[in-house]
Order: sequence, then C-alpha cells, then structure tokens
Amino acid sequence: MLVQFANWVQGELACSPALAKIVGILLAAVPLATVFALCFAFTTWLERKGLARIQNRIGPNRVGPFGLFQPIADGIKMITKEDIVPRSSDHFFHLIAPLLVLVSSMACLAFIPFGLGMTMSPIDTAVVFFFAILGMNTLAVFLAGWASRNKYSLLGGMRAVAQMVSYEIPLVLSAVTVVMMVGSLDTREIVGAQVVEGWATSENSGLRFLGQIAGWHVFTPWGFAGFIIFFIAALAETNRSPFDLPEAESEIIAGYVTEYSGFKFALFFLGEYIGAFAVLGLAITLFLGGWNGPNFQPWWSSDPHALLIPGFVWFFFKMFVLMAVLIWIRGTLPRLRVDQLMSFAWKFLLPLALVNVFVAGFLFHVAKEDRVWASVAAFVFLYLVAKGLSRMNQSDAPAPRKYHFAE
Amino acid sequence: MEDPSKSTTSEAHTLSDSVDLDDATRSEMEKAGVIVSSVDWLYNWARSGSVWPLQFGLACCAIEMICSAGSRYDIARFGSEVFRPSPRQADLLIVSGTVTKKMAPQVVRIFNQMPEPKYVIAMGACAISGGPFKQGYNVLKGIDRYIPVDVYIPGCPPRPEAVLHSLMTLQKGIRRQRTLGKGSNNPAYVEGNREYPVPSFSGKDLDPPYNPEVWQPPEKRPNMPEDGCP
Amino acid sequence: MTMESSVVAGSEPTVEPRGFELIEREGLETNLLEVSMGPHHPSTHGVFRMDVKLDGETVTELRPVFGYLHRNHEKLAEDMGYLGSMPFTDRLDYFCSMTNNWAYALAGEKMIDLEVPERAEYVRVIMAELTRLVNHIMLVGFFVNDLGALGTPLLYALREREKILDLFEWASGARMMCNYMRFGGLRNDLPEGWLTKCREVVDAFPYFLDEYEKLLVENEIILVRTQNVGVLKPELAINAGITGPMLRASGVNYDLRKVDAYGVYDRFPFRVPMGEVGDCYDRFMVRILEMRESIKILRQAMDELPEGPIMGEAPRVFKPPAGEIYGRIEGPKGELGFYLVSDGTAKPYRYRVRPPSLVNLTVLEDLCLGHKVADAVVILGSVDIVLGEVDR
Amino acid sequence: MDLLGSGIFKGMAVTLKNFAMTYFDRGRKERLPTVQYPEAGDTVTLFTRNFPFLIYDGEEEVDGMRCVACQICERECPPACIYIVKEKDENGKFVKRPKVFDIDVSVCMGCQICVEVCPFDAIVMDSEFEYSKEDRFGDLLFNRDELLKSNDYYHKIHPEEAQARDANLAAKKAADEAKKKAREEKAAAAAAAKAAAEKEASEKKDSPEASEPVAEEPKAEPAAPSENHAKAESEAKEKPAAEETPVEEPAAATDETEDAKEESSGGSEGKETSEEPEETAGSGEDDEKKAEEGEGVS
Repeated sequence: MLVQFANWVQGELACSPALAKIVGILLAAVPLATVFALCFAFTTWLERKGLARIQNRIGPNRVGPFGLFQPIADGIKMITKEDIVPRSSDHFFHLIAPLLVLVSSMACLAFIPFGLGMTMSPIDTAVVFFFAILGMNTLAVFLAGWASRNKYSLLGGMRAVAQMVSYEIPLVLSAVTVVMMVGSLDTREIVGAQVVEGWATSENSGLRFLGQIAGWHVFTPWGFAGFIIFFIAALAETNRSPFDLPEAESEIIAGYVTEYSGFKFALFFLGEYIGAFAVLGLAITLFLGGWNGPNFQPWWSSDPHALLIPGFVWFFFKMFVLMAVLIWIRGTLPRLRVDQLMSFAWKFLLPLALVNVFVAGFLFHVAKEDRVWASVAAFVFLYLVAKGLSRMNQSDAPAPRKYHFAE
Repeated sequence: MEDPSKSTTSEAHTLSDSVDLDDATRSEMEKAGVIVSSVDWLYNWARSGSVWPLQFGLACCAIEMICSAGSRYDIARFGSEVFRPSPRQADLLIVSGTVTKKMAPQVVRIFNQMPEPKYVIAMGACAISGGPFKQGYNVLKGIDRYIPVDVYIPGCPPRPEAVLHSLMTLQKGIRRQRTLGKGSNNPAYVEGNREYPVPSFSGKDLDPPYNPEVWQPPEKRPNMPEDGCP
Repeated sequence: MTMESSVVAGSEPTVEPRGFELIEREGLETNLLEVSMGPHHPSTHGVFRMDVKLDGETVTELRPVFGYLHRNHEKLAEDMGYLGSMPFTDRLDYFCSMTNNWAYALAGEKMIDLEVPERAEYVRVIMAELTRLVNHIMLVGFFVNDLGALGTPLLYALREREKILDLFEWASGARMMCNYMRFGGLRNDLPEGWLTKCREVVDAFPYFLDEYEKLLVENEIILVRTQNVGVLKPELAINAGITGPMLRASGVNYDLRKVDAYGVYDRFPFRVPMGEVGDCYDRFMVRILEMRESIKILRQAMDELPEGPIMGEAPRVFKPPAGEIYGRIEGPKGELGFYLVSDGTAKPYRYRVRPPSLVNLTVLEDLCLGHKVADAVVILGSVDIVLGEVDR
Repeated sequence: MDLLGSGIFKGMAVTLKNFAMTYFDRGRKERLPTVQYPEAGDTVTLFTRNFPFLIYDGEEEVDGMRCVACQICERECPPACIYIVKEKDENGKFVKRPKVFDIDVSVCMGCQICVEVCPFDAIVMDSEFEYSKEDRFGDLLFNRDELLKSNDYYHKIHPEEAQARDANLAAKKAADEAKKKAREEKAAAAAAAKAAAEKEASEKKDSPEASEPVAEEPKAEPAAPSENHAKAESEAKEKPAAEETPVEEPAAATDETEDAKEESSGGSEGKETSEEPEETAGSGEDDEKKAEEGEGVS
C-alpha cells in the first residue's frame, strides 16, 4: 500500500525528476524511520517486561495499560532532560558520535527487504554495502568513548573497537557462504533463492505451504553453522549480552556512554537497537528466508502468487522472535572477559567460519542426487569440527570440579 | 529546551510548596492557555513515570533498596527499575545509608553530575540526620545540608515498601510541578543548573559545614518549656 | 620502564605482575591509565575505592582505599552501656545481623561466665545457619552480577532471601536489623508456628539450590571467568589471617564451628567443604556447598530443639568485672570476634571488632595483580566484603 | 567435554522455565512472589516493628496515657532520639505524665530497646511504615499527641504481644494492690523508723542535690513507704557516695519505678557520656543537633 502511495506521488511529481527523486527517498525513509522507532519503543517495553518475567517480577504496569506507554514516557523524559557536555570533552565529536551511530544503523536498514518490493535501496551489492556501513558503528562508538574524556569511556571505546573489528570477520565470512551459494550480493535475490520454486507455485496448498519454509538456508548444513556464527557475531557486533563489554556496567560504569545524558544518550540507545534490528534483519534475509513464511492463498484470489499474510508481517515476526532470544540471553548470561572475547572470535568462530566456507563450496559442487548424503556428512563434519575446536580451546574453558569435605 | 523561566516569584525549594496555586497564578495559567498546562501535564506524566534511579548504595539501606527492585516488591512496576550506573543518565539519587564526612563530597559531586531535572530521596535515618551514628565524629548529620532533598524516608532501614511509598510520594510531587509558563515552580528550571559547591574534607571536618543555599540550621523551638531544657 | 620500579616500597605484593614494557618512542608518550574505581562504582559493594593502574586492561597496581563508611561503631560503643551496642552490631555486617548479635553476646557472656539455656543455644544455631544461607546466597548473587549477568541470579537469590527474612521478621520483628540476642539468651521466644514455617523454608531450599547450580555452576562463561582467576595460595592465606570460606577455598581446614565448637555446634555432625585451587570458582563453590551443609545443621537443630527457658540468669545491670575477653564465632564471612575490655563499669573500656571482611580484603592486591580489570571486580566480589564491617 | 555451550543452554532452560512459570503459579507465589504494594496491601506481619508509639487505655488520649515520664527510655535510647519533659500542675509539682514526648523518627533506629526498658508497658512498637515525607523537621518529629495510639490499635497490629502485655499488666496491678495494702498496714508502725532514716539520709547527702527537681517527686507521693528507703540506704552504702543513683532511689515512688531505676542505672551514666563526643566534636554540630531536637512543635 505504501509502495502504491509512493508510486502515485512520484507519478504526480513526474514533471520535475529531481524533486520526484528527493520526495521518493523521503517517502521511503520516513516510514522506515517511523516504523523502526516504534519497533524500538516496543522492544524496550518487551525487554523490560520479558526480563521482569525471567526474574519472576511483573515489570512496568503503571504507565498505560500493561506499562505499554512506558517507552513514550521514557522518551519524553529523555528529550526534556538536561544535556550535559563535559567541559574537557571534545564538544564536536561528543555531539557527532551519537548521530553517527544512529545514522549508520539506519542506513543499514536501507538494504533489508522487509517484504515484496519493500527494499528502500535496492542495489546489487547490498550485502557489501551493509557491512561497510555497519563498520561505521565501530567508529562512532570509539569516537564517543574518546571524545568524552572519561577513563571509563575510553576503556569502553577501546573495547568496542577491538571487539567489533574482530567479530566482523566471522560475521562477514558466514555471510559469504550465502553469497557463494546464491551467487548474488543482492538481498532481494538472496530472499528469492530461499523459496523452493517448484513447490511454492504448485497447486497443492500443502506443498506451497512448505515451499515457503523448506528453502531457508538455515536448514542446510552450511546455513545452520553460518546462522549460528552469524548470530553470535551479531551479538558481539551490536554490543548485546554476553558481549556487552563496551558498556559493561559492573566494570566500567556505562562504558562509552558514561558521559552522555539526556537526548544524546537516547540516541545511542536508539542507534544501538536499530543496529540490532539491522543485523537481525540481515540474519533473517540471509538465513531465515527473509519475508517468506508459511503462507496460504487468500480465498478471494485465484492468483497463485497471492499471499494471505503479507511478507513484512513475517519479517517483523521473525525479527521480534530473534529479539526475544536476545533478551532471553541477556537475562541469563554473564559477560565474557575482553581477552576471552578475542580468543573466542579468533580461535573458535573464525576457524569454524572458514571451515564452513569450504563446506559450502564442497556442497555447491555436489550433484543434486547426492545432496542428501552430502548434507548429512557435512552436518557431522561441522559438528566434529566444532567439537574439536572446543577441545582445542579447552584450556580456556575448564570443566566443573569435584570437591572434597573435611569432617 | 532547557530554557529556565524568567520568573523570580517562586522560591520553592521543596516540592510541597507547589501544592496550592494562588488565584493570580491560576488565572495567569488560564490566560497562557491550555497548551502550557497540557504540556506541563505531559512533562510531569513522563517524568513521574520514568524515574530512573542511580545505582548508588552507601550502607545498610542500599540492600533494602536492592530488595525493592527484587521480585517481591518490584519497583519496576513504577517504571523505575532502570538503575543507571552513571549519574549522567539518572534522574533520582537515592542516598541510601550513612553519609560519612569522607563520602559527603562525593555524594555532592554525584548530585552535581546528574542532569536536570533531578530528584533526591534521603533513605533511612542515617541519610536524613546521621541516625544512630549521628553522635559519631565522622558522620554527616543529614545529607540535606549539602543537597536539596525531595523526600525523606525514615526507618533504619526502611522497608522496601517504604521505598516504594517514597517513590509514590515523589511522583505525586513531580505531578504538581509547573514547568512552563510564568508561575514555574520547578527548581530545575527556576534555579538554573543546580550545581552546588562540593565541600572539602580536611581530614577533620567538612568545610563548609553546610551549604547555606539549601539548608539553614533550624531555629530553636520558640515555645520551649522553661523547665524542660535538656 | 618496567613495573618493578614503580611498586612503592612498604606494600610489596607477593605476586609479581606479569612482565611488560611500556612503549617509549620519540615523540610518543605513554602512561599507565590510572583509574579510581569507587567510592561510587556499581561493583564495589558499597563505598570502597580501588585505585587501579592499568596497562591496557591489565592491573599493574591496585591500592584499596577504605574509610568511606567509617561510622565510629567502636567509639560509640565505648560510650554506651553494653546492651546499647547490641543494635549497633546489627549494622556492622548488615547481611548477617544474627551472627553479629551472637558474637557480641558470646563475648559478653564470657565476661561474666553466663550460662545460656539449652533452647536458646539451639535457636541461636538455627538463626546463625539461616543467616549463613542469606549471606551466601546474596554473595553468590552479587558475585554473578559482578560477572555481568543482568541481575537474574541476584533476583533469584533475593527471592529466596525474602523467605528467610520473613522468618527473621516473624521472630524478631525486623527484616534486617534483628537485634534478637541478649547476654544470656534471646530477647523473646520463637512465636507459635515459626518452626513449621522454618521447616518449610529449609526443605524448599535445596530445590532452589539445585536450580541455581544448574543455572550457574556449569555455565561455560562463569567457568571461564572464574577458574584460575585470583588464586590465593594457602600459605599466603594463613599468613594474612584470612578466615572463613575464603580460607577453606584455599584448602585450609579451619572452621571455628569445629575448632571452638561454641554454642552447641559439637552436637551436629556436618562436613566442611574444601577447595583446592583457591581461585574465584572455588570460593564460589565452597559457599554453595556450605549452604547445603547449613541445611543439614538446620534440620538437625530443628528436630532436636528442646523446650525450656530462653533467657539465662542474666543480671539486670550488665556490669562485668574488670578484665578483657575475646569472643569469636564463625560468621558467614569468617572469624567475627569481639574484643572487650572492661574496667568494672557498665560501659566497655575498649570495644573492638575483628571484622572478617577487612582482614580478608587485605590480600586483594595480591589476588588482582596481573589480571584484567574485569577480573579485579570479580575477585573483589568473591572476597565477600561488606563495607559496614570493613570500615565500621 | 561437551560441545562448548551446553552449560549455557542448561542455564537458559532455567530462565525459560522461570519465565514460563510466572504465568502459571499465581496461587503458590513461588515464581511470581510480587506483592503489588499499594493495591494488594503490604508484607507487614503481625510481628513487624518499625517505630515506637505511646499507648493509652480507654477513650481519653491524654488521661489514659500509660507513660509516667520516668525518662528511662530517654536515657536508654541508643541513638538518643527521645525527648521528654515532665508535666507540672498549677502548683509547680510534677504530675506523672509527660508534657512533651518527642520521638525524632528521622533518628530512631527501631531497635526496640525503649520498649524493653519501659516498666509500664507504655511504649511499644508500631508496624506503620508509610512515613515518607517532604519535610524533615516538621513531619518527622513526632510529638506526644501524634505518638499516642490506643490499646485497641495495639491489639490490632500485634495481637499476641498485646495480650501478653495486658496480662502482664493486670498481674502487676494485682500484685501492686496487694503490696500496697500490706504497706499501709505497716506504715503506721514504721513511721518512727522512717523519720529517723530520712534524717540520716539528708545529713549524708549534699543539699544542692536534694533540691533537684527529681527529688521533689516524693512530695507528690506522700505515702512513701519505708521499705524503699531502707533499700536505698543499703544500696547507698555499697556504692560510692559520689554516684547519683542513691539520690534517685528515694525518688522512686513505687516498686515498679524502682525496678526500672535499677535496670537503668548503667544507662543513666551512658547517656551523660554519650553526649560528650558531640561537644568535643568541635564542628559546631552540637548546637545544630540541639536545635534539631528542639525543632518540631513550632
């Protein structure tokens, strides 16, 4: 509907192409920003409620029904709060850092296909662009830590750089498998490749139902391993627990946001969550079938391509499920130490991701009739590799001990 | 955004002063239009619904403060479970426990570091008046000598429910505040940036003994019985 | 510049920091990062300050600074009757008011050779072991919080603690500051139905511990973060006067409940869990295992609780003869002792607390050197300090 | 060794279980123990103590007051948060009633020692906790009328304790009356001995001490029994004459107060010296502290 509206407006403005272009971009960007701001608000509510339930509490329930207006109250409060800029900080970078976080995260969203024809910036090299822009996040976080002129902030910023740079490699490597298999960097094509064509258009509604799922990359051996690596690296990339070292509150107060107050802090908060949405969105695009999902043919339509549930509903559903997993992890796990974080990335994730690339390449060349056996073998092989890697890292991961008692 | 009102009429230091509006201000408010009051309402609603305390514990009372965030009492119901570790992001400073003379400068400094609008709850006897330790040489006799306190919770330590009660008292106080318009009584706007001088601890005592801007020693009770002087 | 030269004489740490060199090149100045953690810091368990020098993230020097909660406890007690100090002992280690009460009562009873009735002794054991549960469960909660878990284990611990605090409230009237024990016995008898409720709570506790262990003990992140971190050698532990679970985690068998057998502890067979390595994980596990032993003691004590008076032949005015006495018990954190000097009046001439927290804290620098700053936080958490007791 | 992460999954299963169980065990309060405080009541039990209050019997607040202003609690209070002034009648004689009875709850630590030392069961602990106020001096200094609460209220908040206390009081009263009767019979016979004892006592003591307000109390109680004096004398011999207690002892009108004095003789000294560090603190604190104590009624 939005797309139609956009097309209509562009058609009306056809007289001046430059204006039409600008308006077109705005028309795509504004809903995106709005929708994801709402998603952010909802996620903070979900996080507070979910964590509360995990901790056997009730959670916010005073501000609005079920505390649903809590994020709004938080937002208004944050905006009207005093903005403190430390005297000795670098004022310009102190200001620019939160904006940079938000902008880079938002820009990442441009390459994610939320639904059929709902990609804001449909370009051929979307995956590359995505990672390139995501890298700016690191810069922004370090900038924030450095510009604040606070020791804790500096520590946080340094941690952020080390962590994000190291985890970007397994993140990209696991995405490489998908790119290899699909043969395209275009996110729309990657999504399209995850539909079993024969099934999805068949007359049998059951087959059509399955056809929307069966092709997801996560069900292939390389996709499964890739998804897990991607997910773990995404946790680190977005500073989520158990990799929330840059803002580890029990060690370095609030890390790089220590000196930020009011609206700038809210921007950081927003940027971080949007970044999480973007990375999760890419995970969904690459491995979880994008906006595809089990779907039905609407009873009023005879078009075999018509869907009862619009694609973006599936997309956002998947995103919130993944977000819930993030919250669940956050409510359970303590965080790693900075050197262990590094060794985990370099000694476990990176070799596994490399092996995964080889496995994907191997499977790519296996003939179609041998796919099943090759897949099983690949699963076993990847499992053994993971196990071997964890044994190699045994000195880093000691086992529980037995204790003796004195009478 | 943070435009302090030019009004000089209000000398409100405590939230309680804002209970009664005199008629003049009320009509003034009405003239200023509904916008002011409804924006005020929105401000107050947001601020009272999302009071983020500072994760700051001093002594025994801190444990009860943590208990109030625990599952039995659950301060999260009021939207206040976000205990921020950095004062820059906190709205509420709960002075929970004995403030010693060595610690008092740091408490004042933390208050200064918090962005406006900020609130202070003095939790427990020690924070209010030195409590059971007030006769000691190293204990500050009440944190309100240096920073303005909005709500006092007596008790040693107060129950977690008392913390919740104090939070509700604070929320009521916040809802009575008027921020915009002429009759502003929000100290965060009237008094500008409330940054108070940090006392220095010389090893013996604090200098100055109190901050005259926020606290004056109370006058002796006028109707003190002649025969009953302690 | 190597680190050895910068270690100030007088506080020679027994552990050498790992060798490293600061890069010095022309036009490039490098310095150690000096961070003052605390007195307001989320992880310092109150108002404790660590002045840390960091090379990157590695601790090369750590100087603990105390005194932010010095409340003149000892001086106040010397100006007060003996009974008047009893509520103040609650506020020493505010997790364990019952054991503090007991240690002080024990010292007072020793002074005038007071006999404590059987029932009172049993109730004291029950209260002390409940306190041990409260303390250890809270310690584990805070410890995991320091590791970075977002409060979940802490809140589970708080949930269980509330049940025990309800028992305390029922018996003594207050949740935390119980002020329950007196010289020669207890202030009041257990209310009706208290024992039944207590049995319920104690019986439910192992299930909670099972769940808690499942959540924490095998968690790889916790294993990685705590094992071989902050190793305390038994020799150093003995030399520094470390007591309590921290000493036992280093493999030294020393439990005052066994050594002194004060109260009626000689009647309960229980085991003392011992660590081998003496790292944070051992300190953490020893406490979890100790809770299981406490439950055993509690069950026995509740089964054998005799009837009878709860108050001995205590004089109305507590005025001990001139002399000095040292009464100690095995508090949850270690040896808690009260040293009283009487000059024959109703006030102590000298009143001194031997706080386990403070003594256990003295080895902090030795434990932390060479570790990361995140480990320093974890080590501090595993030492189990309460600032009310450290600074008094 | 298992695959890296199996322990993590176990932990996550625990949190998931806890998450799910919050929706299913409302009745058992095991996994969702939240008491929604303002609406669903509080967790205060029948044994909770928080701050002290004064009991009165019957309907009349002031007349039914049990407190006789013996000031024992004032002396014994560890943080010294009680302030009592005795009431005088028109003739300037002391009535057994406090004119001012202030408790600074901003100092009180709820230790219950005042309750324990009170020989009249006049002061007991309240379980009310909603005292969060915005004014420290005005709202947190409770005066006599605010502190007075009826015995019925006490029965409501602490039923068991209140019954025990009432039974105790009744027994005491009965015993007192029996004693009084016996005393009155004896009084006539002991009159001569009493006069002699009084004379002796007054010679022994310094005159300024005798003119202290406390010493006036025996006048208010004309039938001062001789037994007390005998006891006081015997104690006076034991203790050095410089101590204050023997002087106070004759002031004790009834057996009850005497008991109380005995209990508190240690504490009376404690109070005196406990004020010293304030004066020597040298920080100007003492003036303010007194001012704080004095503030409130206005």
